[in-house]
Amino acid sequence: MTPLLQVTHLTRRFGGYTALADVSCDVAAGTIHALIGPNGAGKTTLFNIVSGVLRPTTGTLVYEGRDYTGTRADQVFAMGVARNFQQVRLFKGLSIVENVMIGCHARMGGLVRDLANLALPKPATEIAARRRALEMLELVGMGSRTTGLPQELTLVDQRRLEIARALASTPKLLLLDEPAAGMNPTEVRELAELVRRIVALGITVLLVEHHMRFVMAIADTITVLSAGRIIAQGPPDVIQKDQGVITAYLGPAP
Amino acid sequence: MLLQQLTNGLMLGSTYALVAIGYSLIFGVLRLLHLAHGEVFMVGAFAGLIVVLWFSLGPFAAVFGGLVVAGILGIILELVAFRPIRRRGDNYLAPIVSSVGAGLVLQEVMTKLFGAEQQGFPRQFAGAVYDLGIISITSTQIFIIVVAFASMIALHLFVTRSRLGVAIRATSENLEIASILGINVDFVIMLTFAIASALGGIAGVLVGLNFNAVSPFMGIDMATKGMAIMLIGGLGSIYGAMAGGLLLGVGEVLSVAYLASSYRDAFAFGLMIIVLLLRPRGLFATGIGEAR
Amino acid sequence: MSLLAIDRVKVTYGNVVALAGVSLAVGTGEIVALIGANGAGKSTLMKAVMGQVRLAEGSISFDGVSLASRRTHERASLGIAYVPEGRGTLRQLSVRENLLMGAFARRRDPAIADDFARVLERFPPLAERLALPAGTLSGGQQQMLVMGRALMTRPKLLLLDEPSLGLAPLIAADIFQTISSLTETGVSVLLVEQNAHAALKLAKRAYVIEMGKIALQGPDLLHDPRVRESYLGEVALD
Amino acid sequence: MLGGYWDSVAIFVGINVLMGVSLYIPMAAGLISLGQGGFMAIGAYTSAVLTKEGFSLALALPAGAGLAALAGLIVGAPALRVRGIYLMILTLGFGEIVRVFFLNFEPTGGATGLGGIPPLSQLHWVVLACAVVIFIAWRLRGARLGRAMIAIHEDDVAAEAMGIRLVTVKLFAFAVGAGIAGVAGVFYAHQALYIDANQFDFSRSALTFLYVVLGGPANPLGPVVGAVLVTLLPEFLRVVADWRMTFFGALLVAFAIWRPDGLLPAPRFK
Repeated sequence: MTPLLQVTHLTRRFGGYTALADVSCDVAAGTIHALIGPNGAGKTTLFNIVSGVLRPTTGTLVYEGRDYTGTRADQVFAMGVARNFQQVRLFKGLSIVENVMIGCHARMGGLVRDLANLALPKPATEIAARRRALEMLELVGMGSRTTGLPQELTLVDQRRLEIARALASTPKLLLLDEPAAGMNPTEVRELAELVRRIVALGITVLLVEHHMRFVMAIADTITVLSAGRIIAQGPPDVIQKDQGVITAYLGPAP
Repeated sequence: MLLQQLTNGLMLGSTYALVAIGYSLIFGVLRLLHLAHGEVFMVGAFAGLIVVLWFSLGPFAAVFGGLVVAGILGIILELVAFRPIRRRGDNYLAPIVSSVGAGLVLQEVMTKLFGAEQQGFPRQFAGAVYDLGIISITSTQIFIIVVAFASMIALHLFVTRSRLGVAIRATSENLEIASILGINVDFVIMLTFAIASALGGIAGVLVGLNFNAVSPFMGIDMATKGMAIMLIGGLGSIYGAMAGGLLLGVGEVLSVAYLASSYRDAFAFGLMIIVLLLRPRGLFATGIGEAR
Repeated sequence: MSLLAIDRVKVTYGNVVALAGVSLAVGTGEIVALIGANGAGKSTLMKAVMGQVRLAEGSISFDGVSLASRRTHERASLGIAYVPEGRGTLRQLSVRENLLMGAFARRRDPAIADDFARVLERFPPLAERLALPAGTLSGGQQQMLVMGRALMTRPKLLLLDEPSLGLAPLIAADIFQTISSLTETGVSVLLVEQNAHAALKLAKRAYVIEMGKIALQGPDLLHDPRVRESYLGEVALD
Repeated sequence: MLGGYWDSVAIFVGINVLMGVSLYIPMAAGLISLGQGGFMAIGAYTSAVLTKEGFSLALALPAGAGLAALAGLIVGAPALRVRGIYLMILTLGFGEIVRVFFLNFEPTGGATGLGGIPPLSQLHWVVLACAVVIFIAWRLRGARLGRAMIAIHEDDVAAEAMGIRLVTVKLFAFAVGAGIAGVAGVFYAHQALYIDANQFDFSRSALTFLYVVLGGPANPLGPVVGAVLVTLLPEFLRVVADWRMTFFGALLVAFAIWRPDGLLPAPRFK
């Protein structure tokens, strides 16, 4: 079976600095694939490239067998690749539900439909989007927090809200950038359950995470990046024992 | 003929440069579009006029008067209209709103004090005409060029040789790093306002002398051109503002001579659009202030 | 008495708790390491010491003086030099101007010239590039520049945030060598590092921070299995 | 009816309300224009010329609005790649170019201006126009397009990553705003009966900016309240009338310091 996402020979330079050097990896459909590595390894850069926010210097991206290298972020999203952000990026001027509804936008028709809707008291697409948004909030465990503004939430709920916003678009591939950052052990456990529930819906998850217990517990495959290169790839138990990985994290052993 | 035009253009351009430098300096430290800077320029022009009319002093005293009054006005504006906003967090719209407000107040107060009519300097200020064969130039024009270029050289020396001048450039590039290094950024911002405004005041007097006309509304045109020059030169770049100002001055004079004269006031924006198409970050891109 | 005493400091960003009651001390002439995962609160703690974030609770004192009412530039003048993550070179300024700005708070101290010469001696690559804009330096040279600039303040305390980030191993080793030689001049160092082994080797004492709280502290964490666990999560989640 | 003087005051209030909304819409998407006066001028001159040629207002009004909106698209296209201060100065420059153009364009009177414009701005048409644009602004806030605009305003990188087409939404906001300013210009021409280029200078654009930020840029009714207040206050307060600009200037500074979000807060939407 062809992988859902294929990244081949990806390189990204910023000025003279090489953030990613010849990175190749495949993400199999229906799995949880984790991307780990020390600070500055290039994980977020890879995320930004896969989601179309950044362009690669060289290399190709293939999604569902189709080359989409250089496609704009909004079009990548429309293909079914949704994401959250490491530094939470919610829309402060919109309510909690409205933030999730943004995720439904791609499926609500275009400009002509919009203009027609201005004249209708309760447009059908609007009602459907709101219903979907509430369902997504329920899914991430925020069914009781649907009104108010996102900045009134705790960081943990803000992260959940971002996941709900991404899910609202019914993506096939969900990119999660450090979803567990700042969470306590109970919250991390709840997050792990949520990610499993998401995969059970048929969504493939690619995540970047520093919380190792979380990664080791839920990932099917782990790719380890260090200084822009892949240094190891495999299931969690193999990665945990890899001497190169340990060195990358802690520095050369004394 | 061309040489004459170039001389006139450099003279005009050097006054533009002085105003544009002010925008760049202030943009540098505060990432702020100071929409009242044109009014500071205008108040400086009036200060110069008063020194001449009320105290019967010469052009140097007029320039000095414009410099001092505008400099003090700049400090007052920073303390009243900008600093309180910074203290209350970062709403990026608020300081722009505040500067529009300050500009409206200054314009009307000056209108009430001195009338809406244009006023001129006394006749003897026109100066002697020197015919140098290829070009003819008045003593006033020489005065303007000398003062404007001397001001720019002084500024250059200040920001490269003096401790506080380098601190202004450091603050302009990164306010947080500057404060980490022990620089009192509030003081530096105030100093920057004083210098930017003083240069604007000098320009006001020089433009007043050049056109022999001072009015409460003279700041508007200069402000819009100054902002266009700042984009042409690159946001926050002092040398970009100098180069952009001279380029615009020469360009305007040549466009009047060889193209349609009546469109000269739109020339700045035409030039701005061309430069931005070719070099989106201006002639001397600094890389500061890309966001927002 | 500690040079830097951080006492039960709490910092919040809106509803987000970044530091939940952290206490930490750095003695005179001591190198202290602060290690922990991304987002654990290391950088926030340094910013709190510099007065760049507001304390919700707790207090920080330096050299016996409470820092509560001091603004960032005043703290720098007291003798705290901070090298933030991502270095903070002033790219438009020349190398010389960057170094001299380090001594800004010392006004016209005649010893500045000596310190300038000493910094160039310590970092020869800088001496060859004095007139160049700092933005043209390589990553390693920029790290030297900001270290040199920090030394120009004649600090009592040096706060270093991830000095080895993005550097080649040899250059990183060079930087660590410099840090350890600094203490001979009596400077104290608080070091945030991702390279835990190097940091723990350098420091006499260390703190491990997890989610805004100090999880571990002590003099000999280098061989402590718990450090490794907090990085690699060898204990399964459920 | 209110009688001649108050009729005319009401019409000018309505024109300013239109101007306020014309800037509110692009500003909701984070696009600050300091050149709304330029779009107003295009609407005013277009309609003035057409009606003087004998065309009816029913044709001149859409023509004025359409040309202004077209100008909005042309200015908006390069403006998509810039933001913040670049956009402000770019739009300010556009306003100046329009002013200088009409100042020198002899077919529309050049520096002497254009007189003898038929008095066609009846109060009920102005009120109707205001009602329509306020309705649009209000409905936008609760619709897909309006949400997309706010999302772009808050964080355009995240908005694009959430599938929002920045180009479409920004151009729409800019062009609709320009079209509304064009409508305001049409009514202005047929009320003032004489227009010249300097009536549409930077201070016109700055006043428009003032309506929005005083009223509240995050609320669809903010620009309406702002425009009404700024226009009517000098009519009722003698002191204000004499020192109009000083009063509003000081008010702006005070608002910037103590109430930077304007009079009306953002509406709470569920």
